[in-house]
Amino acid sequence: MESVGLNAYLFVGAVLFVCGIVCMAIKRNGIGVLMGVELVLNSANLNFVAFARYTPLGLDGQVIALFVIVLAAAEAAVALAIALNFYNNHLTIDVDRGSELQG
Amino acid sequence: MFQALFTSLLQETTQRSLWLAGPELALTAGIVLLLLGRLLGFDKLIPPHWIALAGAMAAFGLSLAIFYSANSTDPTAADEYFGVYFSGLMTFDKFGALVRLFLLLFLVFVLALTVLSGIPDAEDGPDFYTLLLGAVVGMLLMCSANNLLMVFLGIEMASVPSYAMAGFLKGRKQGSEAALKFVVFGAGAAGVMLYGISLLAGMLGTGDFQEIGLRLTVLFGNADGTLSDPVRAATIRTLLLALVMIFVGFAFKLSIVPFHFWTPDVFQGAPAEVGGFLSVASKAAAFALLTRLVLAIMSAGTASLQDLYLILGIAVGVIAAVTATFGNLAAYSQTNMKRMLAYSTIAHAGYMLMAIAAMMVLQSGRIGGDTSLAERSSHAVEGLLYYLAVYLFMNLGAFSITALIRNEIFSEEIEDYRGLGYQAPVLCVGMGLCLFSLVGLPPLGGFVGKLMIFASLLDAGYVHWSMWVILAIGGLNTVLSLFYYLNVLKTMYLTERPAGATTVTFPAWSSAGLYVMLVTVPIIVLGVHVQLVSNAARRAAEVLFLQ
Amino acid sequence: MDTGTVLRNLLTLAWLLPLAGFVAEIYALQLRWSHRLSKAPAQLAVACIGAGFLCSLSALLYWGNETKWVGFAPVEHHTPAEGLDGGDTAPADALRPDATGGEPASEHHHQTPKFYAGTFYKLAQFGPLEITLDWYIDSLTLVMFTMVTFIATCIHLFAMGYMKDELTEEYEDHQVHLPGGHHFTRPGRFHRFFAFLSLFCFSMLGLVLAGNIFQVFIFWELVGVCSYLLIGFYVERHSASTAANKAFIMNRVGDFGFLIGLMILITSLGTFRFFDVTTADGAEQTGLFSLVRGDDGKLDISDDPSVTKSVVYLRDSHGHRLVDGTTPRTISYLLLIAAGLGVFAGSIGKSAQFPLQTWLPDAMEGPTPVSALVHSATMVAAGVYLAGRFYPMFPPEVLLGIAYIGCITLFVAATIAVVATDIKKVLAYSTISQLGYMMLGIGVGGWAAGLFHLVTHAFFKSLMFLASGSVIAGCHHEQDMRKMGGLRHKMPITAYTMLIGVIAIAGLAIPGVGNALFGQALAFSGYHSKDAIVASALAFSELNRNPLHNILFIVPLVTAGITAFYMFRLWFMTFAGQPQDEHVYEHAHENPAIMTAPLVILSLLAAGCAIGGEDGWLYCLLSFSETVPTVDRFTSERVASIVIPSHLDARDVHGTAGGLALLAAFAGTTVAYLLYCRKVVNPDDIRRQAGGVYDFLVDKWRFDTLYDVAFVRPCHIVASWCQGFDQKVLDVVLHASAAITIVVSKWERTFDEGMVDGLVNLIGNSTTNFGRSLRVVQTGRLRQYVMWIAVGVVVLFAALFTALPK
Amino acid sequence: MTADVLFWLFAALVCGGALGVVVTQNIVRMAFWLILSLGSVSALFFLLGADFLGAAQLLIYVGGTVVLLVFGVMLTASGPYMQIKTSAADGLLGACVGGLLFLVLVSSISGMDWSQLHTTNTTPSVIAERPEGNTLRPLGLAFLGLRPDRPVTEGSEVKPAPGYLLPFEIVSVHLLVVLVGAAYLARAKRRANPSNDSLSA
Repeated sequence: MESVGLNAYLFVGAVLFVCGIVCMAIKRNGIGVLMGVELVLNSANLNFVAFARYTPLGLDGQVIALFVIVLAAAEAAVALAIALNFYNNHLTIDVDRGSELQG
Repeated sequence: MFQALFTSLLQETTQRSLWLAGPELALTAGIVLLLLGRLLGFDKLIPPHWIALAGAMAAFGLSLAIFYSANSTDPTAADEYFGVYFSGLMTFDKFGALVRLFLLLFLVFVLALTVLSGIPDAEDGPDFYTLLLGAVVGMLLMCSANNLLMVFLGIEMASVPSYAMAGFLKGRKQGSEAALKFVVFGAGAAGVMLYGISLLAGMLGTGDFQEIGLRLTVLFGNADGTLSDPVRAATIRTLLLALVMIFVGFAFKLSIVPFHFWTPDVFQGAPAEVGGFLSVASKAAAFALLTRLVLAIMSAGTASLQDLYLILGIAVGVIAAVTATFGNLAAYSQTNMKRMLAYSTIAHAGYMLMAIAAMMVLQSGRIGGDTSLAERSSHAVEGLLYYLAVYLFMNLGAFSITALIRNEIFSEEIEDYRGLGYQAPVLCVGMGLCLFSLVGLPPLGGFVGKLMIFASLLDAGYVHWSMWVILAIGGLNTVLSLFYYLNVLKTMYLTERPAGATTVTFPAWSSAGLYVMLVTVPIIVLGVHVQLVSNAARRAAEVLFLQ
Repeated sequence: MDTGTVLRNLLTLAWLLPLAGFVAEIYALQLRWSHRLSKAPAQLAVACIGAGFLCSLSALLYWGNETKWVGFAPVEHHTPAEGLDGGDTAPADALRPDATGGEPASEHHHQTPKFYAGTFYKLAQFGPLEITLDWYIDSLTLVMFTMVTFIATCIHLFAMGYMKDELTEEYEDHQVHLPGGHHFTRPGRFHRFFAFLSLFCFSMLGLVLAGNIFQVFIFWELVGVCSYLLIGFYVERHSASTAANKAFIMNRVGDFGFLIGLMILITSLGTFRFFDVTTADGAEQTGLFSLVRGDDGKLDISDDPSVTKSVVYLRDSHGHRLVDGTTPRTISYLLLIAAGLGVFAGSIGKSAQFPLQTWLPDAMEGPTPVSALVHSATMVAAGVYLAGRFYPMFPPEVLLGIAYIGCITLFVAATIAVVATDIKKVLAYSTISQLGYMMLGIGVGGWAAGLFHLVTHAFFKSLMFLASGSVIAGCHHEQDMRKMGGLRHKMPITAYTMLIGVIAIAGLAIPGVGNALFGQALAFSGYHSKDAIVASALAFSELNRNPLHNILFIVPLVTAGITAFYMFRLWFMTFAGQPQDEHVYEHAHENPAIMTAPLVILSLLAAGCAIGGEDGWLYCLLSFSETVPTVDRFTSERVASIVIPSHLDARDVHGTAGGLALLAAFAGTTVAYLLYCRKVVNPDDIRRQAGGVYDFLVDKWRFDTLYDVAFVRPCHIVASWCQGFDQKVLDVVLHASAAITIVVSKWERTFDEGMVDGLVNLIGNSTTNFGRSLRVVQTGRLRQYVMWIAVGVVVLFAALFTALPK
Repeated sequence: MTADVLFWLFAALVCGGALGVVVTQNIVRMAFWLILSLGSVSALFFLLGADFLGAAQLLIYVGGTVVLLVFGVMLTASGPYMQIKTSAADGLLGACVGGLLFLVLVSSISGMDWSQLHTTNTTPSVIAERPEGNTLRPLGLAFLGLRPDRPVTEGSEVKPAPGYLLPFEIVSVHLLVVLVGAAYLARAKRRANPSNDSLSA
C-alpha cells in the first residue's frame, strides 16, 4: 500500500477546482476566464481517475473522465468562438466591457 | 464469456434500444441530412427548414408511437417492455415517453415559428437548425438518463448548442455579450456540477441510478453503525456537498435564484425565438431529469436519511419560494418585453420547483413509513407535468408573439406596444391569453397547473408545515405577478397608438395568424378539458413511485 | 319540456346574449359594421341586455305559474315544536329535486321543488372530483337575474345619454393636463364602454347561474376584470388607473382567501357542486350542501366539546352518514370554519367590507353609469350573494364573524359619509354601509332579510347613482355638493326621483297608514328590508346572553339614524337650499328623456318593489329558497355560545325593532333638516346668509310656512324668551355633538386613508421599489455572476449543514 | 517510494501551475502556467494507472485545447488590451470567496475514510477490478458496450454491465453539432456594423 492515498489526490483536485473558479471570477480577459473553465473540469477529472483507482467505481471513472475531456474540448471550441465574436463586436476581450445588458 | 456478453449486447441494442432511441436517431438523421445538403448542394432545392421540420416530425411521430405503445402495453408485460436500455445508461418508462413527446411537439412548434418569423435567413438556416436539433437530442437524453454520466452528457449536449444559438445574430453587440455570459456562466455551473458528480460517484462507487439507492441504503442503512461515527458524519457532510454542487448545475438550467443571473441578459440579447426555446425546452428536460435524480437518491428507504431528505426538501421549497418571489418582483420595473418574460420565466421555474419540493417532502414522509404518501407525491409530479404542458404553450405563445410583433414594429419595448390591441387583434388577444394564463387566472391552463402544484404543496404541508408557508408565498406571488403582466395588456389595449407609429396590419387568416391561434387555443383547451393531459400525466407520474 | 329545462334555457339565453354583444361591440370598428360616431354598439348592448331582461322576467313568471305562485305568498310558519317533530321523520329529502335536476319530487307542503339544477358540460375529471359547468336555479337565482338584467337595462339606456361625449373622433379629456396647458385628446371610446358593460353583465349573470363554487370563482374573477376595465376607463387619468389597480389589488387579497377556502373544500369534501347528482352508473354524488347540512339543514357535529377535536359528519341527501369503508367520513369542524372564513374573505373583498372597503370610494373614478351598475347595485352585491348562496356551509362561528364584519363596516362607512362632500363619494360610502347591513343580516341568521335588502338596495341605490349622474352631467361634471344647491328647480325629475331613493334608503315610513292595506306600514322598499335586518339583529342579541352581542343591534340602529341624516344632507345640499355656486347653477339643466326615463322607472321600483314587507311577494320569494330552514333556533357551544334565532324569534321582536329603527330614521332626518336645510345650529352659515335664508324659505318652499311655524318660530321665540342663555346652551350642546361626530368621522377617515390606504400604497410602492432595487443585483457584470456561483455553493452548503440534525 | 516522490512533485506542479494561472496578469504567461498544470495532471493520471487517459490528456488538452486557447490569445491580444488587469479589490474578494470554498471542500473531503466506506460493500454489483495500467483494451471494449472487467451475473444469466456504446456514439453527434456552431460563429460576419444594432433580423 502506498502512503499516498485517495485523499491526497482529492486535495489536489480541490486546489485545482478552487483555482479554476477563482480564475473565472476575477479574470477580466475572456480567454483567461475560459482557462478557468479548463481548470475546473480537470479538477473533476482528477477526482474521477483517483476514484477509479481507489474505489469500486473502477473503470467507469476513467470512462467518465474521457468523456469529460471530449466534452470540455467541444465546450472550449464554442466558448472560444463566442469569445472571438465578442471581440469582433466590442473590439476588446475585456469581459467588463460587456455590461450593456443589465438591470 | 465474451461471446455471451457480445450476443446479449447485440440483442439488446438491435431489438430494444434502437427502437426506443428512435426519436434521437431521427433527429440525428435530420442533422446529417442538413450537413449533407450543404455539402452536396441540394439545400438550394430543399430549404433547410423543411429538412429540419421533416426530422422533427419524424422524431415526433416515433415518440408518439412509442408513447402509445407504452400506454397500451399490458401492465403485466411491463417488466420486459419498460426498464433500462443501452446497457443501463438509459431508462424507458411512461414518464420519459411523455416528456419526450412534449419536447418534440415543442420542437415542431419552434421550427414553425422560425420559418414564420424569418430567423434565421436562408444562408444561416442549416447552421441554426443543426444547433437546434443537436440541443434537442441532448434534452431527449436528459429525459431518460439513468446514469450520472448521462446526466452530465445530456446537460452539456443541451447547453453547448444553446450557447451558440444565443449569439446567433453575431453582428449584434448585445447578442455576443449574451452568448459570452451564457457560455461562461454555463461552463462554471457545469464545472461545479461535474465536481459534485465526481464526489457522489466516488462515494457510492457507481453512477447508475438504480444502484445509488441501494448503495445509500448499505452505507446508512443500519443504525448500529458499519461506519464509525466521525466517518458517518463526514460522509453525510460530503454527500450534502455533492448534492448541493449537483443542484447548482440544475439550478443553472432552471434559472433558480441565485444561479439565474444569465437568464435576463441572455433572453434580452438573444432572438425571441431562441429565448422561447430555452425557456421551455431546457426547463422541461431539466425538470424531468431532476425528478429522476431526486427519486433515485430518495429511493434509499432508510430512516436514518429521512432527516436529510426532509431538510433538502424544505431547502428546495425555500429556494423555490425565493425564486418565484424574486422573479416576480424583478419583473416589475422591466421595460423590455423579452427581459420581462425572462424574469417571468424565473418566477415560473420557482413555481415548478415547488412541485419538486412537495414531492421531496412527501417522499421523506413516505420513508417515515406512511405508504399512502406515495400516491400523493405522484400527484406532485403529475402537477409538474401538467404545468410543463401548459407552460409549453403559454410561454412559447408569449415569446412567439413577441417575435411576430418585433417583425411588425421592429421593437421589443413594452412602451412601443401602445394601442396595438386594435390594430393586430389576433396577436394581442393571443398575448392576452398567454399572459393571463401565466398569471394563473381561470379558466386558462395556467390556473389548473398552479392549482395542481398548490394542492400537492397543501398535501406536503401535512408532513411538514413549512410547505404551507411556501404555499402561501406561492399564492401571494400569483397576486404579485398580475400587475406586470397586466401592464403589457394595458399598454396594448387601453392606450391609443401614438401618432406617427407604424400602422400594423396583421391578418388573422395568414399563416402567422393561424400559428398564433394554434399556439394559444391549447391554453384554453388545457384549462377547460383537463383530462386530456392530466390522465397521461397521472399515468406517467405513477410509474415513478411504483416500488 | 319540464320546468327545469325551460328555466335553464331562458336563463342561459339571458346569460349568453351579453357575451355575444361583447364580442360584436369590442371589434365593432374592426369588423366595420359600425364606426366611431355611431350609436349602434350601444343599441346592440341595450338590445342584448333588454332581451336578457325579458327572458329572465318570463322565466320568473313561468316559474310562478308552474308552481301555482306558492313562492310569492307567505307560508304559514311552523311553531318550533312542529319543526322539531318534523325533524327526523319528515321526508325532507323531498325538498331536493331529482338529482339530474328538473324533475320535481317534492311531497312537502307544496308540490314545488326548492330548486332546479343540472350540468351543462363536464370539463374534467380528477379521480372522483369533477370540474363541471353547472347551473342552479332557485327563486334567489331568478330574482337576481331579473333584478340584474332590469337594472342593467336601465343603466345601459342612461349611459347612452351620459356617454355621448365619447361619440367623437377627438375626445378632449379635461382632467388630463399635458405640458403646455393642453388637454389630452384621444378618439372616443363609446363602443368600448358598452362592450365592457356587456362583458360585465355576462360575468355577473354567470356568477349567479353557477352551480358549483369553482364556477362561481371563475366568474368572480371575470367580474373583477370587468370592474378593473371599467374603473380604469379613463385610463389616461392618473387617478383612474390608480383606482383600477387598487380595486384589483384589494379584490385579489380577498380572492386569495377564497382560493384557500376552495382548496380546503376540494381536499376535504372532494366536490365543488352545490347540489346532488346521480351519475350515469347510478352512483349518487352528494353535493356540498347535503354533505354538510344533510337533509334537514342541520350540522351533524360530534359530541366532543372541544373545537379543535370536534368533527362534522358528512351526510348524503337522505340524512344518512356517509362512510368510507367502516369509518364515517368527516370534516374537522375547525377546517369547516376555516373554509367558511376563506370564502367569506372573497366576499369581503368584493363587497368592500371592513377592512377592504377603501377601494370602493376610489372606484368612483369610473363613469357614473359604471358606479351605478358595478359599484352599487350588482358587482358589490356579488359578495353578499355569495355569502347568501354559501350560507349552508357556514357554521355559527363564521356567521358571527360575518355579523361583526358587517356591523363594523356599516358604522364606519356611515360616519365617513357624514363628512363627504363629493356627491358620488357619499353614495359610495352609503353603499358600503348598506352592504354592511346585508352582511349583518346574513350573519345574525336573517338570511332572507339580508338578501331582501340586497334587492331593494339595488333598486334605490342604482336610482340614486343615476340621479347623481344626471346631476353631474347637468352641472358639467361638477361633483362637489358645496357648489350645488337648489338644483331641484333645474332638474326636477332628477331631484324627486332622487328623493324617493333617499326616503327609501333612510327607511322612513308612515306607521299605521298602510296597515289596513298591506298589514305593514306605508313605506318605500328600504324601510321593509332594513326593518327585517334590524329585527333579526334584535332577536339575535336578545337570544344571546353575551352582552357584547348587543352591539349587533345597537350599532345598526344608531346607524339607521346616521343613514337618514347623511342621505337627507345630500339631498338638501344638492337640491334644496340656495345655489352655492352661481356658475354651476346657471349652467345646470335637466337631461334628455333617455337619461330621465330610467330614473322614473327605477324610482317606481325603489318605491314599490317591497310592498307588503315580510308578507310581500319579494320577501316570500326569497325566503322560499332558503337552503337552511331557520325554523328552529340553532345553538352552538363550540367556540362561544352562539344562538342563531329562528324566523319566529325575529317575528316576535319585529314591532319593537321596527319602531326603534323608524324613530332613529326620523331623528336623523330631523337633524339633517335642521343642520342643512334650516341651518339653525350652524352659526357661521346663519351669520353669513342671515337674510337670505328667510327669503329663500318664503319664496321657494311650499311647506316653508308650516316648518316655520312648527320649528323655526318656536325656536326663535324660545330663544328670545331665554334671552340668549338657553340658545347658547342649545348651541353649545348641538354644536359640540356635531363637532364630535365630525371629529370622529374625520379620525376614522384618516385611519381609513392614512392607515389602510397608506398600507396598500406602502405595499404597492415598496414592492415596486424592492423590485427596482433587485435590479441592482443584476449588474450585468459577468465576473460577479460567476462569483455568485461560488458564493451560492458555500452559502447553500453552510445553511443546509447547520440545519442538519447532529 | 518513488511513486510517492513523483506524486508530491507533480501535485506541487499542478497546484503551482493552477495558482500561477490565477495570479498572473499576463495572458500569455497564464497560458504557459495552464500548460504546466494540465501536463502535470496527465502525469498524475499515469501515476494512478490510467495510462490511456494520461496520453489522451496530453494529446487533447495540452496539444489541442490549450493550443486553441493560445490561438485565441493571439487573435485577441492586440493593442492596448494586451494586459487587462484585475483590480486588487476584485482579487481580494476572489481570494476570500475562493478560500471559503476551499475550506468547505477540504473540510468535507478530509474527514472521509474511503476504505471504510467501501469495505461495507454488499451491493449486488461486484467490486470491479481496479485498473492498474494497461487500460487501453478495457476502455475500448467499454466504449463498445462490453464490460469484461465487470461481469454481472444474476443466477446463470449473463447481464450486460453498464457499457458506453450510446454516449460514445452520441458524443460524436454532439461534436459535429458543436463544431458547426463554432464554425458559424467564427466565420467572417456579413454585417460588420457593431455600433449600429438593428433588431430586424
